[in-house]
Amino acid sequence: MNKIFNINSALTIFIKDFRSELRTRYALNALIMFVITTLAIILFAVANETPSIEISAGILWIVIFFSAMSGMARTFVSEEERGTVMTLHLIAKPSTVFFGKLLFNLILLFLMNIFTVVLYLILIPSFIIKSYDIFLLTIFLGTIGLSAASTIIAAIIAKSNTKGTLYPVLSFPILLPLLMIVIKSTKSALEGIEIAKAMGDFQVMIAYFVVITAVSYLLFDYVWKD
Amino acid sequence: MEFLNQNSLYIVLIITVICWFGIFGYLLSLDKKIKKLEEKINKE
Amino acid sequence: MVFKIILGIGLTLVIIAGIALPMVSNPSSFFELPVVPGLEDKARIIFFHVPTAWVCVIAFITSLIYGIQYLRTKEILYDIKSVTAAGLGFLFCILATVTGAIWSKFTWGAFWNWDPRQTSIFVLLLIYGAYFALRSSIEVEEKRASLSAVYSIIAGLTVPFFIFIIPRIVSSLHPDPIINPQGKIHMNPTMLVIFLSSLTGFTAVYYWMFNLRVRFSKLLYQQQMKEQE
Amino acid sequence: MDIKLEVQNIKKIFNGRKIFSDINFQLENKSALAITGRNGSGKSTLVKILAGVLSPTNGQVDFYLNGKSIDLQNRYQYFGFVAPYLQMYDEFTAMENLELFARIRNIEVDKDYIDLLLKRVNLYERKDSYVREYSSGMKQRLKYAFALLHKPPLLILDEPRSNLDAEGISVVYQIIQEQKQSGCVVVATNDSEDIQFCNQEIDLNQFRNIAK
Repeated sequence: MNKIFNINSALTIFIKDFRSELRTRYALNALIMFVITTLAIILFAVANETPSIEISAGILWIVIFFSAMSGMARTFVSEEERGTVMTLHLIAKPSTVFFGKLLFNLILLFLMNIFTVVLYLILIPSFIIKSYDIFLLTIFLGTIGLSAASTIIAAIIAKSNTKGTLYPVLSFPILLPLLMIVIKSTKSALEGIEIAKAMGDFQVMIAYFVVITAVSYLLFDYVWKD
Repeated sequence: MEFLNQNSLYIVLIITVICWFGIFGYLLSLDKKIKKLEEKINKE
Repeated sequence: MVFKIILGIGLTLVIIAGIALPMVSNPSSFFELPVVPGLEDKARIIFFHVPTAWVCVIAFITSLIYGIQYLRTKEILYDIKSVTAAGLGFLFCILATVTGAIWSKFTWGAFWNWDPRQTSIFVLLLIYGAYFALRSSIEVEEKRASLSAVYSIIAGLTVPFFIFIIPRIVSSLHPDPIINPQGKIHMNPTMLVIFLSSLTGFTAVYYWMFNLRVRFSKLLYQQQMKEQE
Repeated sequence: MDIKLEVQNIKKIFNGRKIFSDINFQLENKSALAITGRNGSGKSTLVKILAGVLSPTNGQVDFYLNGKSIDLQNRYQYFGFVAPYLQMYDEFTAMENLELFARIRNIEVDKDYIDLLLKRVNLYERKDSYVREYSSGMKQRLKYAFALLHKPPLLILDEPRSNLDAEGISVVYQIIQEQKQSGCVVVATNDSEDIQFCNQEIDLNQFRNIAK
């Protein structure tokens, strides 16, 4: 089977989604508000206490996980709801569509994570990063892993009846290994461990991204086509 | 009886064996019923 | 029929031997089991708990393979097989979790303590739960079959990651004196015989149940197709 | 350009229900095929399978261009498709839609040609208004521009007249006539007026191929 995708076309699909998002603001506004409300709740709950390293690292990824769950599904669900899936079928190969959507989710999640992390650093004073190199690499690798897994799951749930509620349910078991390792690695960043000692964690994250992307790419046809 | 009172492990054993017999018998009867049904449907 | 009789008698013998054979510190005859220090009679769980977990994994793999077969052939029969295996796998998964938790309460003091193997069975439970939630939310048969097959493939691929990740995060409480990581088995011959026949017996029971349910679903499907014509 | 569409033993089961089976036909250069049948007989399903949007349960559709078989993944480049259930992107203008489609198809964005197409379907004056402001008839016209954008050798039309006024219908008939000169047309319809353009007909209720 000829599955080679076209980079220009994938980029155009990404640009189309991006422009469409800027015009309609389906995901963006909701995402920003979601992050702010969640952080506000955490601030109220924590009050004057100083959360331990474990807890603050965990909470950061809880915020990221759930905001990803509220925003990432839109990429495919919106096509399905508007009935434009067939239009995309008629103008591009499935693999091209997949990479266009993956790129869009990647950028969206990146912007969202930068926003979340900056807010988190400002609002939670006890969250002090000692090894910036580990922290930045963790955020980067965690983001690409998270968007790879959430893209294919979003494509699956777009075809089901209960789109919104099912998304975190399906994503959680698949994201669990990634979440475990990024939380651990965030903890090492807070503890100020040398980067050489965290290399193993990064290898797992990279392997996770590569495996999930490769499998999604191979299986996307079956999901995309009715 | 006296013996069983002192060795509760054997009570566990008896209960487990009875449970297993129940499951086994159930599966066996199910197997027979499905076989009958298969024969009936395939004859039609 | 012969196999069913053998299975019936065999598993009965396994239960009797597993529960009733006396445990002595220096087993001299074939009908004695060694004492596992610190566990005593509680060590007998290995004959019943481990096989349920084993069947759970076997069922998961069967379901995965039939899912792949479905994607390749689009034959709805493979989907029937895949979902049947998943259903039984879910059942055995719950059995393994519950038996493990009860045992853990009396050995380690808590029903749940995120031991690596408890974590992995928890993940398996989550995957099965998500799989059935996905299936129940898709109405079109063919779509349901292919999407759930895709989901179980992706979910199945994340499982090996736990092997790399969990040891980096926590250390295990699971009784390793019996089967240690190097794969060396420290069981005396009697234990080994009982353990292996228990594994075979449980797998045979699983296969039998699987077979029955597949035949039943097939009949149901045939009937459904007939009614339409 | 020499094209051939070959359909062999197509069968579709949807949700445990057989929609049709044993559909066989061939379509060659410069011809038009009409697919007819009562509501619910599977016209749209067959059309979607031909366009490669839906996969059949059994059987296969082969497409040859100049004698060379084109695989399913690349077929989208040679097909044009119009149907009432096809949707354009609401938040973009007609012009933007067509430009995006051209770029996603990875063909050169030829503004003159797009203008020509829009003039042809009478949308040129409204080319910069958003599609969500369009009436259903205008949307249907835009779909013709969408389908002809890459000059496809095979044009597949599901209910070509839906939502169109008399003027729109005459444009559509003109398009069908021209397409017949250069390639092939498949029309799924129940309208006797549409059928008269076609030299082959398939009636899904009777599963037979009537050569005119």
